[in-house]
Amino acid sequence: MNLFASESEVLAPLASGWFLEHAWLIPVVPAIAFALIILIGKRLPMKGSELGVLSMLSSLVLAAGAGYQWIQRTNSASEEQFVEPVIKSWSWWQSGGFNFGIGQHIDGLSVLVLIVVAFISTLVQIYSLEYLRGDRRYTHFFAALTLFSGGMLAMVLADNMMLFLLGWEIMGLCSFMLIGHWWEDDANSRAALKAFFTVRTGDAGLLVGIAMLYFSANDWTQEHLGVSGFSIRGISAWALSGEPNSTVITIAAVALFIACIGKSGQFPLHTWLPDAMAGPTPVSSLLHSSTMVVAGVYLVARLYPVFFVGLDILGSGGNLIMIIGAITIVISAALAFVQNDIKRVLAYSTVSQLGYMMLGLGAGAWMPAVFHIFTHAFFKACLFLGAGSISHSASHHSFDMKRDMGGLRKVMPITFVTWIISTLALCGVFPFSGFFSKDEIIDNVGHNGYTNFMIIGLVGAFMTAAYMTRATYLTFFGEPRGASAGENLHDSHADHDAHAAHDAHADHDSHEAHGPHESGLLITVPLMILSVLALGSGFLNATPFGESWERMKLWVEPRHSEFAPELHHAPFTWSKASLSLLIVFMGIAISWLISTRLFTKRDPRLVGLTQRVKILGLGHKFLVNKYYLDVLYEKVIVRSIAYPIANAAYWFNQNILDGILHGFANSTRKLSGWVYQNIDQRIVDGTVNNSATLTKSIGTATQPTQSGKVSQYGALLFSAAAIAALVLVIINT
Amino acid sequence: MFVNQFLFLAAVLFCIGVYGVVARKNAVLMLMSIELILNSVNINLLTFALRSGSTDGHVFALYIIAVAAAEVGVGLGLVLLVYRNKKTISLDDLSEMRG
Amino acid sequence: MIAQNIGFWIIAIVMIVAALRVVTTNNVVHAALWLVVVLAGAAAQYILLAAEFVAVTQVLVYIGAVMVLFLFGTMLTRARIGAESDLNNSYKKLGIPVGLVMLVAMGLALVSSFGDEKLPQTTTVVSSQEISDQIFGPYLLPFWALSFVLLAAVVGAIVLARKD
Amino acid sequence: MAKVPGLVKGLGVTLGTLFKTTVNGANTVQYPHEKETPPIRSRGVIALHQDNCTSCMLCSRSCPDWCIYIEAHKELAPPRREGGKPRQVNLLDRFDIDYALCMYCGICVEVCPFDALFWSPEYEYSEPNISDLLHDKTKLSEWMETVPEAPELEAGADKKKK
Amino acid sequence: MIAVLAEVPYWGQSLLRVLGGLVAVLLPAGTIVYVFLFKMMSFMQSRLGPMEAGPYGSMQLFAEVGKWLQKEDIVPERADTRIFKMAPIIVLVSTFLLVVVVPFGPEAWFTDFETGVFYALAVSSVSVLGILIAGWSSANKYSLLGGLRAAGQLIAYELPMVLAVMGVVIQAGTMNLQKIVVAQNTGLMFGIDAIGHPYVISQFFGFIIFMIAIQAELTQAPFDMPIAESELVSGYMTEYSGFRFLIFFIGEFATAGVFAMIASVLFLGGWGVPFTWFGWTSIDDVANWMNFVGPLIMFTKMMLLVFIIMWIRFSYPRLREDQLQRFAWKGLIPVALINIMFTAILKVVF
Repeated sequence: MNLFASESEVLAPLASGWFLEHAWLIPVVPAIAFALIILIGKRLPMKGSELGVLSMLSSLVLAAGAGYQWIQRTNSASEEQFVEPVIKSWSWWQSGGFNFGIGQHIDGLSVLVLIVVAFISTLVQIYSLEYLRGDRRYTHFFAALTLFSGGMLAMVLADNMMLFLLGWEIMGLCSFMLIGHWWEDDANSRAALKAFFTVRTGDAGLLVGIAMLYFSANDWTQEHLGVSGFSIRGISAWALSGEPNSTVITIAAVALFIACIGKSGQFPLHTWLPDAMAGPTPVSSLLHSSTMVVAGVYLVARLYPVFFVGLDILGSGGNLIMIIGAITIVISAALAFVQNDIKRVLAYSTVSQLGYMMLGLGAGAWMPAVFHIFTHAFFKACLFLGAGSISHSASHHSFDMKRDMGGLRKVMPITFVTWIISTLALCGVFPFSGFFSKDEIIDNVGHNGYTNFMIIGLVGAFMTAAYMTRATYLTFFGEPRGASAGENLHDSHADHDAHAAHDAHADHDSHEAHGPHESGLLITVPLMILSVLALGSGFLNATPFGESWERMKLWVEPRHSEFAPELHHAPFTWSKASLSLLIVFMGIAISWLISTRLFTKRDPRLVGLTQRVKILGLGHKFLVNKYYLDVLYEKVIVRSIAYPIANAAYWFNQNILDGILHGFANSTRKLSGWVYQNIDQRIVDGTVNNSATLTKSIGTATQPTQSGKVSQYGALLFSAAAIAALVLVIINT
Repeated sequence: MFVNQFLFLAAVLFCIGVYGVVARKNAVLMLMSIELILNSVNINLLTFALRSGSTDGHVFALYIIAVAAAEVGVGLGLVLLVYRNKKTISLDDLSEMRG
Repeated sequence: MIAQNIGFWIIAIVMIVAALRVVTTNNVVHAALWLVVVLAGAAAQYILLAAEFVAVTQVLVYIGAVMVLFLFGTMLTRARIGAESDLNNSYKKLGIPVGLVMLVAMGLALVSSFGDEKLPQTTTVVSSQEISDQIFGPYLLPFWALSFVLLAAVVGAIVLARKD
Repeated sequence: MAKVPGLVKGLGVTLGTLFKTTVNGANTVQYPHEKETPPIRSRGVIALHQDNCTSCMLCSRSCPDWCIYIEAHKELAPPRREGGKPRQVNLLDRFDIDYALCMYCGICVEVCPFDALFWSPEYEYSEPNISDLLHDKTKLSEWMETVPEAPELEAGADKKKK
Repeated sequence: MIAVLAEVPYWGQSLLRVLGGLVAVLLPAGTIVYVFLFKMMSFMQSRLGPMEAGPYGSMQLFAEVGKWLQKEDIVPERADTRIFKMAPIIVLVSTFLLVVVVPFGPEAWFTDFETGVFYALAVSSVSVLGILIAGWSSANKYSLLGGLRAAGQLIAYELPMVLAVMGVVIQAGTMNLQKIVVAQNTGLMFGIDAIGHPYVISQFFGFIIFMIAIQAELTQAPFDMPIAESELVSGYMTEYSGFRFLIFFIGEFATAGVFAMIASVLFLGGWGVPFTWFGWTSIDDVANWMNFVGPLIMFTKMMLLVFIIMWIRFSYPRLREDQLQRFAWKGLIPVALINIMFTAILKVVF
């Protein structure tokens, strides 16, 4: 701050306001609500859910106020001026020279994510009121959901890496609790454990990265900014100062990025995310699609200078973030084709979209990537909640598209319309929001000179359009199947996942009487709100319509300064946009044709194709087995570590130790036989007897030391210590 | 006052405590001997704190007192449990670990 | 300083006698009461060492809580009135040489290290504020750890002592 | 917390009594200075009506504490009718009640077939010396004076003669 | 100490201190016994109490003391004689140690202890030891049970007491009792300085907890399970007679007085009146006559608090042992912790 004292005196003071200054209240409200729900939730008329919803609503209001005032703040700044974030910091605790602060860091990015998180959390909580009604751990569910929001908001607001880490870990914990919400089912607790462990693997990177940044940046930040090396602002300035050793910052950036890989489900640690769909659908919608998983992306965007310098973004050739992002886009999109579970399709789609964000960040397209966080949150939450709505009201708690869905567009018109809007947004069809963000990413990647990655992005767009069309077709078109057709096969419940077994089930048995139907208002209203946003939120940064429409860029993107690297934006050209639109429409059309033929008309050329053509079959199998990554992790890595060591130890035990013993015994026996035969009997006897007596007497002599009496052991210990001490003293004097 | 007079006092208490640990077979008495040892340590800490003019020794002495309280709580819980199961708290009778 | 020295020696002798009685007496409750004397003497020594806060803590925690716990423990395990015979080990004589050797070793070390060094003369006691600044400053982490130790001890003691 | 109003009410009762006592005086009586008359039929002390006693020993035998001591001898009394045989009567030598033992159960009074024992409400007969609590027949006869006239009985009931 | 006394030689000061301590302990104790135990309790039971010895029985206490002193000092045959004789003295010593830190005026106090409250809590816990060994050494199972119950109760209620004091310490920012008095009499209450800032208002829950805790520490009804006569005869005091019983008896009321003094220091402003009444701004301005008026003010406040303690004692029936423990661990301690939390938060915020 002191660095720019002279400049800021010249410039007009930036507007601030109560909401910005007190933004730290935003996470505090849910945290208090969490404590209250845990303490008294069960005694409240609505089992504590009202506290959760209320706290989220007030957080939303606070966040919206902060957003409004932030916009005012940016408007009050001059054109090229760096808009200072609103930073407040208090000393939390200190130990041995370390000062751990607690505080807020509000800038465009955090305000954006705050609003998204608070908004989606509010809607999801309202949605959960209906979706989890009657659940056994209803109160705990809302407690965990509220704590999750508190953690995420705290992380977003964090002014230093320790607080960031705290929020990050709270989210991890809540994710674990919520995935395993119906832990009675073994699969769910396994999924929860898997998610936890996989993410923890990445978290090691976060710890390493934070520690490295602290130790290398602390001196500089203390000297120049007067803040500790945990401060996000300090680290950013340090990274851009040209001061840091390039190796250190590269390693730190890679370490941090490993954490992002874990949290945001990037290749190769993406395997937990689809499994995490075992949690209740609102959880999937909130945590595993729109908010928590973007934490990794947020970390990259937050500490962008570190990655920018450390990984040489905008330099020649690709960098780690881009490569990982690109791989993730393609492989997860491919996986989405072979899933029958609608939530898993959406999960892989999430992974793929997170890959887009990473790709954008890696290619220097900061603004489009952040904007994609914003738009993606709305349409992906809408899709997930739509899937939940289907399972809740139509498919009898099943998520299997092939068996229990189909033809639902007639019975669930609202869900259908919102789903279609969100799908189009996801595919990036003009003028839905996804177009404005995703296309921008692809465009900017190309503009910044990464043509190969742009092509991968386009391929990804094609695949996205295709698998979403497949999923939509299977769900809403064609003939109703299974539960959607009104079949209530109780024996099939056992095959379903835990959703069939959860407690709400009993309340919904009434549905069996009247088959699939539209969901209630508590479910459809959030859907409608989200779909409106999925449709319209893109216009906040609608590059095609010229500079004046790029409001988001004005508000959110940090202008080039000591705290933010200089970035360029690709000029929008309709030719490129129409190319990508064309690709998207091709994807939709091809997929629609194939889906119609395969699923409805049962075209003999397509049905069973994978069985007939060997190469396709292999590919299908490869995809169905998720590239054998789980096998790699569980069977190969774990076993290769565990088994060989165990086997080696066993072998060593069996062959070498036993061999020595046996050999020793054998040779002794032979020797004694030889001795017996060859030496005079009396001498032999004497020897044997003497040795036995000797052994026995040694045993008898040493036996008292093993008395099992504590005080005797103490006596031995102390006398040994005393003698040793005496010897030491005598030697030294 | 000499430094050594306090340190000697602590040393004497320590040795008496050691004797108690060795000589006593009643579990409660053994715990008491351990308390003697802990107190001699505290005297040392405070002496050195005064000698060096810092307050670190005081903090450690307080921590030792707190840990001793925890130790006695758990220790006596164990003694009660042993008494309930064996009807004795003589440590010599608790020699299942005898070799 | 003379008064303090006299005080020191009186208290020290009382402490040593009491400590010897702790390890030699034939009655558990008497041992506990002698231990109280030692602990109170230690508290007095702390005051001589300008550690008022620690001394008061010693009285509060040791005499007020730990010793009461000890007495509780002995009384719940049927402490008898009068002498008991089997409080000592059969090899208790072993303790005497052990203790003496340690004392000699420590004494030699102390004499050679500190000789006749004197403690600085102080008139002010260490204020509790200084100690609290230390505890809630550099030693915060141990303090937290300690709080967990205490919590664990509470839970552990309850678990151990419960009948079911 | 639901118990708090009751707790406050309890405090109110004691405080109210405190003020009431201060204003109205106590319900108790300052004994040596003022005395309350005990109700008739109070069990204060047992009185002996010697003339009625036949030394039949019923009271002594029924006493749970064995605190009644009776000694008597036989004498010849003049005949009731002229020229008759002289009667044989029992004359009391000793009739003692040990009030250090007596538990005031009143069985002796109930069991006496000749109405020789009476309850007197007199209660102030404590002694500095325990042996003085053994009341002999003179003392017991003196108590007879303090026995109040029994209230009027119902019509047709047997009247106890004094 | 008061300036005049500075001239007195050290031994004279010590003697005066001892005398002062005796007065400060025994005078309130005697007053409490007469006013509350003899008179107030009788009046609450609609009777007059002792009336014979002296006018309105005012000499009754002396008669009782005389009676106890001439009674035989019986030691049970199988008791642990030395410990049996020592136990009541430990209890009384703890009371005398307690009064040492109580300030009675701007300069009228025995020692200036920086950690005064802490010290008071520490030495008050010593009496547990006396009670416990009294119970044990009597060689009587009722005594032992009473002693164990008393020790359990005293430990259980010492925690809420310490925690309740913590709130005051946080608010005053010192553990020195004199400074706590000054802080209360110089502080402002909502910006009004008419009544100073007695912590009974801002620490109301702390005050309630402290009063309940000392009620239990003194084993007064409804917390008199340790000496429950219907099951334990008289608890740890059963075997005591003569002047040792007198020590227990006086000790109980002396401790009540001293605890009430500490409570009035902590919560009612101690010896002081709000300094603004006389235009004082700090402890240095306080007029010298407060050294003599102060003890009287203190005595008044103490009697008020003892009145509350005794009033509750005479009104409520006894709690059962398990109710008593549950009340401490599940009721008072959590509330005290919450009180500390709120006090700390408010202290930081304001």
